[in-house]
Amino acid sequence: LTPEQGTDYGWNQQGIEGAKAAGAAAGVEVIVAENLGYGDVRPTLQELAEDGAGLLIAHASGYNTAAPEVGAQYDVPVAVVDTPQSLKEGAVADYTASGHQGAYLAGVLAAKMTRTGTVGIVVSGEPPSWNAQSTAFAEGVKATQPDTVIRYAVIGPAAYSDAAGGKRVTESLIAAGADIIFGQGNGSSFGMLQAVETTKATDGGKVLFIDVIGDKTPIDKGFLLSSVLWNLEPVYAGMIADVKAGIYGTHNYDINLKDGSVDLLKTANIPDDIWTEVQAVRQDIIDGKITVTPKYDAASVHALVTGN
Amino acid sequence: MSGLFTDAFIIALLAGVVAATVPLLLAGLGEQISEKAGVLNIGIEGMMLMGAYGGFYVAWASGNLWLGFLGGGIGGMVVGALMALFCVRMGLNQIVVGIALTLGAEGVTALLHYEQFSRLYPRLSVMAPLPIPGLSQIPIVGPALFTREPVVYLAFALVPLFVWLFRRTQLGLMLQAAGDKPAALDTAGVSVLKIRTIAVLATGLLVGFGGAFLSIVAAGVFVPFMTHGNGFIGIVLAMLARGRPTWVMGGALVFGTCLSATTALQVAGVDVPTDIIQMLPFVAVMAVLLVAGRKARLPAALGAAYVRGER
Amino acid sequence: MTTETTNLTSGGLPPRLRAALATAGLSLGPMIGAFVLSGLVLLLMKVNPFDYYGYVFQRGLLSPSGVQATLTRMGPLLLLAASLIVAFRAGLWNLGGDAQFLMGAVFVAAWAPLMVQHLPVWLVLVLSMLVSVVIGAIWGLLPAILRAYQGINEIITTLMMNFLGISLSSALVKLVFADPDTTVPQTRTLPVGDRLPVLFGSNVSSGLVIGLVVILAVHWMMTRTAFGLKLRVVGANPEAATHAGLSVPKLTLAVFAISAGLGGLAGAVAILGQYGNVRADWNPAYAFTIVPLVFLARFNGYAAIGYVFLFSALGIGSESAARRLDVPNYFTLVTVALLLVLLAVTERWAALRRARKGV
Amino acid sequence: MADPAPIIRLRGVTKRYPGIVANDSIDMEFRQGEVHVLLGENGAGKSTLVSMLAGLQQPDEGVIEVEGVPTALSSPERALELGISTVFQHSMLVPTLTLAENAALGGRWWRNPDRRGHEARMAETAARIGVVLTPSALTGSLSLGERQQAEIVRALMRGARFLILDEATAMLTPHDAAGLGQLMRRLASEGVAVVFITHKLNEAIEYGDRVSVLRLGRKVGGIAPEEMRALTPRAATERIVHLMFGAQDAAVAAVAPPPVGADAPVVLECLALHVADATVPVSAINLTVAAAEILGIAGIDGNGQKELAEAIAGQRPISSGRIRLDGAFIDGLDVGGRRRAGLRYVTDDRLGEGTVGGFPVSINLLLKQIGDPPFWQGGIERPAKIDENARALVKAFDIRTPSIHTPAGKLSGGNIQKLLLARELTGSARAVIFAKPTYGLDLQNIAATRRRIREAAGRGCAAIVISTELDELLELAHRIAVMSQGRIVGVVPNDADARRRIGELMSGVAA
Ligand SMILES: Nc1ncnc2c1ncn2[C@@H]1O[C@H](COP(=O)(O)OP(=O)(O)OP(=O)(O)O)[C@@H](O)[C@H]1O
Ligand SMILES: Nc1ncnc2c1ncn2[C@@H]1O[C@H](COP(=O)(O)OP(=O)(O)OP(=O)(O)O)[C@@H](O)[C@H]1O
Ligand SMILES: [Mg+2]
Ligand SMILES: [Mg+2]
Repeated sequence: LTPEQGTDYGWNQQGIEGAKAAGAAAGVEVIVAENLGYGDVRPTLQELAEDGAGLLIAHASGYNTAAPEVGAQYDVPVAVVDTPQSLKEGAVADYTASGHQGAYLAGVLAAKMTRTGTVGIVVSGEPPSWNAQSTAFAEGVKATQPDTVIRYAVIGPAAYSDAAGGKRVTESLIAAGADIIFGQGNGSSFGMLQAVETTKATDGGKVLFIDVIGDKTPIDKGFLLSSVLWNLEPVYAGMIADVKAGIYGTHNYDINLKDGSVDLLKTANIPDDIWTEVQAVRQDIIDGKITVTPKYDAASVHALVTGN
Repeated sequence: MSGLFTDAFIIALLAGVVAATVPLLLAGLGEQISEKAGVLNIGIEGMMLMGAYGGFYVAWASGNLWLGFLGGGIGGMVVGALMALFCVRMGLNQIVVGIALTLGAEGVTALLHYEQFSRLYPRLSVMAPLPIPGLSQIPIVGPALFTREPVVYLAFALVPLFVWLFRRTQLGLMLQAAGDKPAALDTAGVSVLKIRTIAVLATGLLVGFGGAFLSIVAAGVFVPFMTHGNGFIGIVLAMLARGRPTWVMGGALVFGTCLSATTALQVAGVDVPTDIIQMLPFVAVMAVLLVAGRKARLPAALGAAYVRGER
Repeated sequence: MTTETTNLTSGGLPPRLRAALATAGLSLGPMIGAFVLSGLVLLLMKVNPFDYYGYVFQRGLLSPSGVQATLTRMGPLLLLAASLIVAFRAGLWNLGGDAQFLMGAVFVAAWAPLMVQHLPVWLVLVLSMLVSVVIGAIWGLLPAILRAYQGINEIITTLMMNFLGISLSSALVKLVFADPDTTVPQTRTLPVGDRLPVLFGSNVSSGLVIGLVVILAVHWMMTRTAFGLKLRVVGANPEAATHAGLSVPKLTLAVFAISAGLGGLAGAVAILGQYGNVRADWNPAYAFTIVPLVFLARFNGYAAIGYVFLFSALGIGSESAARRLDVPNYFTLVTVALLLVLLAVTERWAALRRARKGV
Repeated sequence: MADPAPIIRLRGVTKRYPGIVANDSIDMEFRQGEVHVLLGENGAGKSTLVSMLAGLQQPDEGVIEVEGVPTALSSPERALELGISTVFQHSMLVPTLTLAENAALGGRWWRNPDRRGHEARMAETAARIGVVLTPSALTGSLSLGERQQAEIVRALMRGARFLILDEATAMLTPHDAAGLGQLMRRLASEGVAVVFITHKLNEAIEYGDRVSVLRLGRKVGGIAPEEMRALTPRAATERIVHLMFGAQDAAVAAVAPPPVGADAPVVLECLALHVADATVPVSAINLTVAAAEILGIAGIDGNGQKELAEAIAGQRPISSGRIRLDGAFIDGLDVGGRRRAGLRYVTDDRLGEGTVGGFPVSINLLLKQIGDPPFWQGGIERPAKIDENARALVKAFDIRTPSIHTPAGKLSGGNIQKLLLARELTGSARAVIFAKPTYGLDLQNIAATRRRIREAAGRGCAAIVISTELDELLELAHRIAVMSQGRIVGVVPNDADARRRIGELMSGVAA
């Protein structure tokens, strides 16, 4: 179940495609209920449970209360996000999908590539997984180029569809010197992309955009630097397997660089030498030489980007 | 902090103010006409969305941004025509129809977007700015305010036009009569239904332009629900302005400034929760009402359908 | 706006019966019309309308769990309808219901989960509802004062308080009432066991009962009591009310207190009965959808119950149908819009017919 | 005078409203150069007829011929085009526009309304008929009388050839009414066809060429011009009264008010009352009214009478001074408190504040007793009692309404007035303020109303009667105070010499 239509090159689309792929692989049927909004999702959960679903994947932190309750009621295992503590033998497991490791890499990449020494982060809200990626990105930048300036702006508390706001805010960041924008935000991210494509950096050069979750290459006009790709298929595949094996709910799931469920998109805009350097860092993370700890609260984001 | 407030940045902020103000201004002026004529037009969020979609679609299909604005105006007017038909001609409840039209427009535009654009998300080219000779040379202010898309100037030019319309023309009197005592207008030989219909269509046109501005200039893309409450703020502005176009502009500027200021603070690294900042304009207005406490008078017949000879 | 003239004096056959029949009659035609029109849209999208509406009815009206979901959803909606009936009959266009709802919800969600650890559940539930009423009323106070003592139109102020309240409630959830045990910005959760009891074994929350009782009580108050009549006089002609020696300011405050209080109560019932907690940026915008229904019901409680049921069922049913037939459920918005307009048409038509008959 | 073809002829015109036939197959002719007076009791259907001539309503049956041609007066616009100009019974001016702007209303939408020009033309037209008004004044700030004058002026400015005046003199002073009368004659002689609706027979006979009488929607007869000229005023009056009210004679002899004993206790006192008001500040009002005494307040409408009445009733804050009722100060109390103390106020603003138009007659009759037993028990309504009360009052005060459940707003002007009187004159009152109590009433109801006022006084309560009709005061009052520009310029006993002295006071001669 996803809150919005699965055509956003982002959270919803990845969730749905991942599930479909995993289902196809395991030969189980996948019913998609998309665009359910954040209002009252219980009736849909109940209906799916009644229709004999073997696993309910509630793909929005907003569903983390309703899903386990309905699951318990119909005793159907459910998967939720952003609430690890709700792990429950045979009933509930969490897959906190956060690309923080990938975001760290993106930070590294950005720090290496910025000409102006300023990078920007634009978000259309401050949900936990985005905060984690924002912080990781900032840490990546700092670790690589401590003197790089990071500019951070939120379009609005829940401006997910505010494309105009996305463009406006992004333009301000660019004017503030940023020549690389790390953007997170559903509908509004298209406004960010538009800003990147139509505005020159302060040094007169091109501004580049780092996306999250999805791969916007199909609609790119040559301004996409990279994207923190998620691939939820391994997660869902693992869940299905565990359900079959009857060990569901004994452990949570996550996405990481190691199993490739998180990765950084290589585009033509990335010079090979820099790419190899980034790959090195990637290896360090996998090997545990570098540990990126996710920070899910807005406060720690602000702490990192404030006062520079 | 150092070196953040460069000219470029300040210019961007000022430009942001304008970009955020124009849709509100158009929405507010549009609503104002309907309200003057006694039609409480709750449907302008819908008109705006339809304008945003129509504007984007035409601009994208024709590749001509100006045609796009035309399409936006027509899109808004289509919803306006429905409003006029249902509320003015048939006398249906204005709040019910207004909300229905908003919901309907949300649904229709989202569906159309889903069918057409949800795979490719086409984006438009930028509209070429038109520097105003002389003024555009002023440092900072010049590039920010006087090197803008022509539609921006047109939007602001509407304000004096409206002042003139309201104060210096028969239409101004007729609108006010239609809103304050329709029977008097009718017995003076002017069709109330005609005046109100004109008013509502004009609302649709203006608000449609506002929507088109959002999708064509402000965003360059169309995404579902992108008007994001602009229409409702427009309603508030129109009501607060008590018939004065100048006040609508003032209000729109306040809101636009607040939005841009939010960005400025965040970029400057000042840690203020966006929810709190979002409240500032409303808190400000409520405070003003509380202390100033001027009777915000609305047209006497606002919201009431007119039926000739009814006692 | 339109001031209603019916049900001012009783007599004749019981109004509940009349209203119920009227609603049924006046709803069927528009429903069929709306389904036909939106059916055409479906055809354009190459979806079989009969399948679609088959699923809608199947889910919304026939399947047990569907009906139960419908009934559960009705609880808070009925309370909001009651809140609006009081205000609208008194000629006060309270358009700030969503904020009043959210305020009530947020404070209850912050309060109840903590209290259940110390007090017996039933007591917590009762107290929570009181809290929500008070909070709602407080939120309604400012527009009330501005209207009562400075004559500032309440449509403006309630609209603005609505924007304010929606932002404030999510700010409160994030900054003040956030549940420390989760990274998700939401309040603590009231355990399922501690929520409003469900009705005999079903999934239907007893919020439904609360809603029904309250809206019927409100209807009775507005149509049968002196207090209700005073409110209606203020609504229909404030000058006459002043001339008749009624204290318009005091009555205005009373109306806002009741209306906003019920709005808050609706929030409490939603939390205590269904949701258990409030997430940041949560706003189901119930009041916004209820406003037109209350107008269509011509501020009549019984008719309002009918419409609320109709639209709850439609909402639940369409969600299911959209999923089964892979229609984006934006489509529901179109159906609702068509239905509202057609209902408004018949309502108008009925009014004209009444006028022709006299009274 | 020659007998030209009628400008407008009605053939079997019928208009129905829920529950009643307002106009029942009416045949009527309106001729050039004639003042055609329409008479009829309240609710007879006069205004309905007017609304059809003005294009506001369409006949259900019958035809309207304009110069012999059947014509659909489909809209006010059409009627105005044909030169039909109307002054309606209830004000048709936009309160938020100035008088001049109201006059300017209409024309090409992009045109400049030319305020200056209209102000000038309005002023001179007003001067022509000898009334003074400020064209630049905001309509909403003017008294009903002033608005009515403005509407007459506006109608004249349109240069109509067919002028309709629905109770245009209702709120004018005798002097202004006479002025209007002269004007009607002049217009007639200039070839205009005038339709004049009034409840004052003397006006009808003095200015009318032809009289038509409506009763219960039917035309029950009339007097042709030659007859009119032939009949003596006395005889004409009797004819008309007979037509209007059938057999019984309504010309009630004016009985002199019972004298007030010198020892009668003072009931109502105003002590140095001041009321701040933008338009008419009321200042230094000192009045005392004794038990069983009727005090008349004369004066041209808009000289502070309304403000004073509202201040006493508690609807308008007083800036200084005190009010005493039966020796107790009541200026601290609110409207309701003063009412409970025994003070009543019969407003002249029937539709504005007197009634709730959308509510049924039965409720409007109890508007000031909501919650009181026996109609409400413990705050819960007792429909039977409420209806019972309504039926009784409708009968007692002869309120013409289809049903007690009919929304009060649908009653005719006069019947709404009766409703107010019925409401205020029942129950016990210590002091009653009547504002234009009989304006818009027909002869019978005027007589009945005046009788009731006397009875009220007879029961020992103090009455203040505000009226622009001097004759009314001379018939009713013991003493008459004259009000001008917010002050009481003098109080005279109602003796043989009263008329002259009041005239002097009004015209601002010696005090
Ligand atoms: N209180 C009002 N109600 C209705 N319309 C108004 C009101 N005030 C102004 N208007 C209309 O708005 C037009 C524009 O007014 P403007 O922007 O000049 O405000 P303003 O000059 O401050 O108003 P004012 O003239 O009342 O001071 C005026 O010409 C008038 O037609
Ligand atoms: N719009 C209307 N709807 C319903 N009934 C109406 C309407 N207009 C007039 N009536 C009814 O028609 C009848 C005639 O009303 P009308 O106003 O013509 O009387 P009138 O002769 O002008 O009385 P008055 O001298 O009191 O003004 C009355 O019973 C009135 O209640
Ligand atoms: Mg009349
Ligand atoms: Mg009358």
